[in-house]
Amino acid sequence: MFEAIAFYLFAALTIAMFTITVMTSQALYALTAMAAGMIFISAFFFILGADFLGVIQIIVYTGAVMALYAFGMMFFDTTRTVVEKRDNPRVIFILGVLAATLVVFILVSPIISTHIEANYPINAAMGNSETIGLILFTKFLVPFEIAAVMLLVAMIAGIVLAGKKMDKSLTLMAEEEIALMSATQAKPETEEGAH
Amino acid sequence: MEIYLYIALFAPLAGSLFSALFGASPKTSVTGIVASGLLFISFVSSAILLNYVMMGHTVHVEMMTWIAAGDLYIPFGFVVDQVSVVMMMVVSVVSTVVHIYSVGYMDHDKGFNRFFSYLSAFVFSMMVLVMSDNFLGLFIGWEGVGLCSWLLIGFWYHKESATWAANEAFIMNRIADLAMLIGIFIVYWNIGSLQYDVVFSQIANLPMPIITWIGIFLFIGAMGKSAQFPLHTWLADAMEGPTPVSALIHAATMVTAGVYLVVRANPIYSLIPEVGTVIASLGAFVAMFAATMALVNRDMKRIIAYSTLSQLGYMFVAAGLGAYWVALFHLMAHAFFKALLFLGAGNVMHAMHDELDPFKMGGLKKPMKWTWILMTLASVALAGIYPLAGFFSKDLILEVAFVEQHYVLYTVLLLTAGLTAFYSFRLVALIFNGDERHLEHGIHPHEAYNFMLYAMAPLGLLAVIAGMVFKTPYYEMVTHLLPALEYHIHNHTTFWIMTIGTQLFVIAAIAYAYKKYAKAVKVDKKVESGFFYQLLYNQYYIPKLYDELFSKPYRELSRIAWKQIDLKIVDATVDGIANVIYRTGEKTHTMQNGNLSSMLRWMVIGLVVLLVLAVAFTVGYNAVTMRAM
Amino acid sequence: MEITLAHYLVLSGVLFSIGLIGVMRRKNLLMLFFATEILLNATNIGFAAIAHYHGDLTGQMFAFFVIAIAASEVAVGLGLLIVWYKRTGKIDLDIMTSMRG
Amino acid sequence: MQEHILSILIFFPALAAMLGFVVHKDSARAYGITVAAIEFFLSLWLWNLYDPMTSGMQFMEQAPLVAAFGINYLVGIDGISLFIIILSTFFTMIGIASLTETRRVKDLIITLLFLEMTMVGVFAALDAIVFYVFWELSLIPMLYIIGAWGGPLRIYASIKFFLYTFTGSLVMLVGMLFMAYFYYQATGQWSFSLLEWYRLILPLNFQLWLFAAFFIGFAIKVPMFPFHTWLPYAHGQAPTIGSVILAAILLKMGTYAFVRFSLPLFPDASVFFMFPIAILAIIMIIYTAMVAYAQEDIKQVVAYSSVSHMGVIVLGTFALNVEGISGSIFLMIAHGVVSGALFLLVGVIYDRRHTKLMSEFGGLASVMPRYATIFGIMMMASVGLPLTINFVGEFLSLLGFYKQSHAFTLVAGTAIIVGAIYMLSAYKKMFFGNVTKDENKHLKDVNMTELLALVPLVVITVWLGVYPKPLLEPISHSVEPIVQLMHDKAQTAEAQARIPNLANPEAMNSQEETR
Repeated sequence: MFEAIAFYLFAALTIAMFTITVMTSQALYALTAMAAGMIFISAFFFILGADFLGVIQIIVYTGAVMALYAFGMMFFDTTRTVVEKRDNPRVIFILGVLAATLVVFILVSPIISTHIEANYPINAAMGNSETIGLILFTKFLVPFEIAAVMLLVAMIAGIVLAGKKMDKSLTLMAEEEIALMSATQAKPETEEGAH
Repeated sequence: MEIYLYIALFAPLAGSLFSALFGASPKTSVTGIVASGLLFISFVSSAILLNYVMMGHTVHVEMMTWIAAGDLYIPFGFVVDQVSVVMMMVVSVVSTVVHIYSVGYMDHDKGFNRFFSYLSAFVFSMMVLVMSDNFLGLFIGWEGVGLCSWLLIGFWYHKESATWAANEAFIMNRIADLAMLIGIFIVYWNIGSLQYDVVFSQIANLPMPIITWIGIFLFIGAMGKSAQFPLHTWLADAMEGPTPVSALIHAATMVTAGVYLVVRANPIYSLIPEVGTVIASLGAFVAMFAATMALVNRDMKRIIAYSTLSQLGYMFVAAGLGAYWVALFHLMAHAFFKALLFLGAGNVMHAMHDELDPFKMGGLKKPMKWTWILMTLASVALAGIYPLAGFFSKDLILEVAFVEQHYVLYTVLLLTAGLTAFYSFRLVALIFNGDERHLEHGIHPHEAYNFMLYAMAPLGLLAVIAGMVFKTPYYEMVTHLLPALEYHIHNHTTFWIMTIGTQLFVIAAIAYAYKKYAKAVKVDKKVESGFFYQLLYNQYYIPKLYDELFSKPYRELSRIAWKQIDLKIVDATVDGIANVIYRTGEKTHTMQNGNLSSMLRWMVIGLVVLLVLAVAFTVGYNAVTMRAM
Repeated sequence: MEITLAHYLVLSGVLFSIGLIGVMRRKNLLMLFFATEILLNATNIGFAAIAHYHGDLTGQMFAFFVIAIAASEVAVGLGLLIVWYKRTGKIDLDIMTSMRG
Repeated sequence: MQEHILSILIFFPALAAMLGFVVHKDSARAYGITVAAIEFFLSLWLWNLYDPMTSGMQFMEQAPLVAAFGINYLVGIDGISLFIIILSTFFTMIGIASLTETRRVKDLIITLLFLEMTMVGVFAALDAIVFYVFWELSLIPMLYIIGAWGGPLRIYASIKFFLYTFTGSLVMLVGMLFMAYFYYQATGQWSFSLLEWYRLILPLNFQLWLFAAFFIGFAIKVPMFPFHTWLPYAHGQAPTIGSVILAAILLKMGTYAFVRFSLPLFPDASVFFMFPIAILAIIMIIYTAMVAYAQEDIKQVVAYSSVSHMGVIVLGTFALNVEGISGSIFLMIAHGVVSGALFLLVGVIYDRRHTKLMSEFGGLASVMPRYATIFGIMMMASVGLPLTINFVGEFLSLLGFYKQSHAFTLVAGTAIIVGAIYMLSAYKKMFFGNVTKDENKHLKDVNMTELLALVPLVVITVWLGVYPKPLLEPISHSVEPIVQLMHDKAQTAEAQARIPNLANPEAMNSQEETR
């Protein structure tokens, strides 16, 4: 009973928040609503017994991602109303609803959901975080490491792209400038090669 | 004896190849002499073989394998037996004469060497045809003579009519050849061999319908080569070729190949008398049909060609009624006098500067005495007057029809005999008697070279004696192989009435022809514009009919097939598919407008489509498995 | 009133469709990013729910990696966004037409 | 060396083609002739080494390419492929020797040598993937030859040729992959080896689908009606050498593949589709003969006549007995020789007059007697006169099919009539009559170079027409096991009845009698 109340409450809240995120014309509202939506989602994780995931959800999304967005938004003029040219809003809604219906149909229909066997069963004796840790560092070690590397790469990419020395960034320079720069740098490099 | 067989067979080929070496160079009389000489050698070998066969032997050789695949085994095998030796003699005699004659006849022609090359090649093909010991070997010769006939009809290739006639002859023969091939296929798949001896010994074991089909298809093949109705039109048109060619190919040898085939396949045909009756009826019809066309024609060579057609009809009557030896006998006799007639016509043509209309000739008796004698002799023989060759062979066919109680056929043949006599002497009378009408055209006729006349002489002799002298030994020889059926009318009175009656009828026809045409030619306008005259003069409108019914529609259909179907339907479909793809690209490339927003929208549409498909397939799959369960 | 897997999945689907609408609707790149976050979160709910109801941790693992990917996506994407903004002064989707075919 | 003769045959021309790039432009021709002649004599040597009494594959070579998927470089020949290989090397040699092209001769020769490799490769390959690779590779040189040295519409023609045949091949590739997958399902191992595939007995419905997939690929190549329209364009635009190779060899790939793939792999489907294919073949024979009759361009006449003859070949192949299949293979060689020669002959007159319209000629027999003679011989061979090479094949093909259907054979037999019609009328238009055009009055007769190419063809045409045994015997020996294999694999009663059992002919006969 408690679970049901919690589910419906959070479901309503999440939907409301995300609708605001999608529909509002104020960037700040959207940001705030999304942050709230993320936290509400973490509630579902807690209900579903995925404590670790819930915590991660709050830390990563509400903490890191939202902070990142907030920083990002500082570059832009966020106070202004977001003006968007919209054509055929009906098409958008029809497509969205259709996609939702189909996804739901596929997921709900018993064909798929009944045939799943547990590869890594939840061990009641251990805590959720413990179990996850165990699996993550045994079965999913390689993906985990790859994900880590990917995050590192993303971090470096973020720094390079948005970093301080933007005037030297290759992505910002015209072709001629790059050519000029490489020409000037060519000399010292060859000298280095001579050593 | 085998060596003689090979000599008889390959001497003409050697002559042909020798002449071919000089094919493109200007006239060298050596080619004519060598080719004639080699043919004479072939003739001598044939005579030796004849002698050998008369003693009751046969020669059978297998030279080498030709086609062998799976169970099929076809060798180049040759057989000299009582039937083929007769044909060999006919072919070698007539062709030797024609070769020697041609040396004179083609004297001034640019294609002299080429001519001998073709002519000897023809003789070779004909030898293969008659000597082969299996059906496919016969077919080689069959097609070979067709090829040579094509080459020789179209010898003067700059003439449109000649090349047209050559193609017509070849294509029409091809129609019949298809039937013959089918006949050969049936034989092979039912008997497993194409060798005559195997086929003929096993043919009786086959079910009746199959034998009938074999008989029908082989006969259709024979019809093409022997120009039987309805495949007869090519023969008259084939007269476009040089006259010696007409004498050799379109009178004496090639056109009788059909008769030879029926005679050779007599074990098959004697099992199916119904088909035989059909053959005989068709033969009688053609005899009459061709004779009527000859009555009014104004082209010397065509008249003789129709006469040939008519006589071939006689032969088929005999063959169809089971009197194979009679058919073969008439074939032989006919070869001699008809070749003679043609060669005589060749002399006349030379004298008249290639004029063919006998109404523009006349009174040639004086300048061309020997030709006149020989042609009259040949005509008498053709008419069947005692004691010349025609009497013994042609009247025999009448007797056969009578004895076999086919009285309708008998009547038709009798009437035709009268017609034959009439048109033959109409021709002779027009050419040699009466006023010298050619003088109006400024032509001064002259007799042919002496050696040409000497060359014709043996034929003249044979036309006289072939019946009287050869009949008994011939009969004794061929009945080793062919059914020995004597045709005697047992009632002596009937026999004499018939014989004398026929003779009188024929003589009356000759007299009428002389009366009408010997003195002055009165052109009766009323008769000429009459329906029957026009019908006959236009060959029953059959060539026109064929043109309208087959040639033109075929040409038109071909054009439609190419312009409409091939280009506008088949190819256009392919191009259409390509265009649809291309246009789709043209149209949809606006989708790639680079606008990320619309791309996202397309992405969602794609997602929805995929989801729909997923759902549809799953539902469908479940439905199928449910039903299966 | 039992809450079943289907409930969660329906919720996930609804959220996903909201995200999809956002993806299609938004022209502002930053807002578009928000919408993609919604999409990812919607699936995460699905994963977690399935993991729960089948007693299998694989779903959670997936969700975990999805979060990792989402984070890196934001980092790189935002970086690019800033670069783009510096260049053009706008973050409107409609002006990004260099990929016109 | 003998063990690797097939690899040498395949890769020697390719190697020579590579080296050809460094050869000087002026000596390219001599180089090309030398290479092609060496290759030709190598192939003759192969014939010499070949044992005609053995029925299986000979000179097999195997080297793994992708071991995990069972893809091997596997080559070998039997009597069926041997002569087509010799024909390929022969025509490459003849083609290069008689080359009259003056533009970029070196490139053309290199392309031809490369083409030679692909041709030999196709006919020697016993692995489906190797076969497919060579099959597709052969398109590229041909595409170049048409596209670079062709007539005014060459780009359209070459692209049409390429896309058309390529589309068909892709369907075939799908069939091959599925076949391999099926083999994997059945045996647990991957294999693309034909000889392994032969052992597989497929269920009927699979056979039907796979047969159809392979059929599309082969039929476009043949080309069968209604997929034939690329051919007239290709021939119309291709230079002489291109047409010669296309008609003589490349078309044969399709019919060869029928014998190699379709028949032994899918015997039941072959019987099932026999009559539909026969109908297509008959349409090919008669319809294209009529189209040929309507043509105004002599080269198109010859092009359409190829399609018509290929119809007889297809018919013979689907006779499914030794006589028919041997006949169709022999006819492939015969048609290669004859149509190749005819295209060469058309090239001769094109070089002189730069037109192919028959209305531009007339009376050539008196101006060019030697040319007219050779043309006449080849025309008669094409018409199927006995004692020429075509007759043997045509006779056997029709004879074979007569066993399967009487009526169809009767209709198909009209090939000999309609063939005569278009060929004779074309010949009449070109060679007979008076010389009407002034340009034609002083045309030179065939010169030595051209004779060098044409006379051997004439000799072969007559020699193999009179004495086909040297070819027919090995072919027949190699066809027998295929027919036997088909009979053994046949599942449906109809297939068993229609495909003769060679191992036990007595049983067959008694069966027939009881029926």
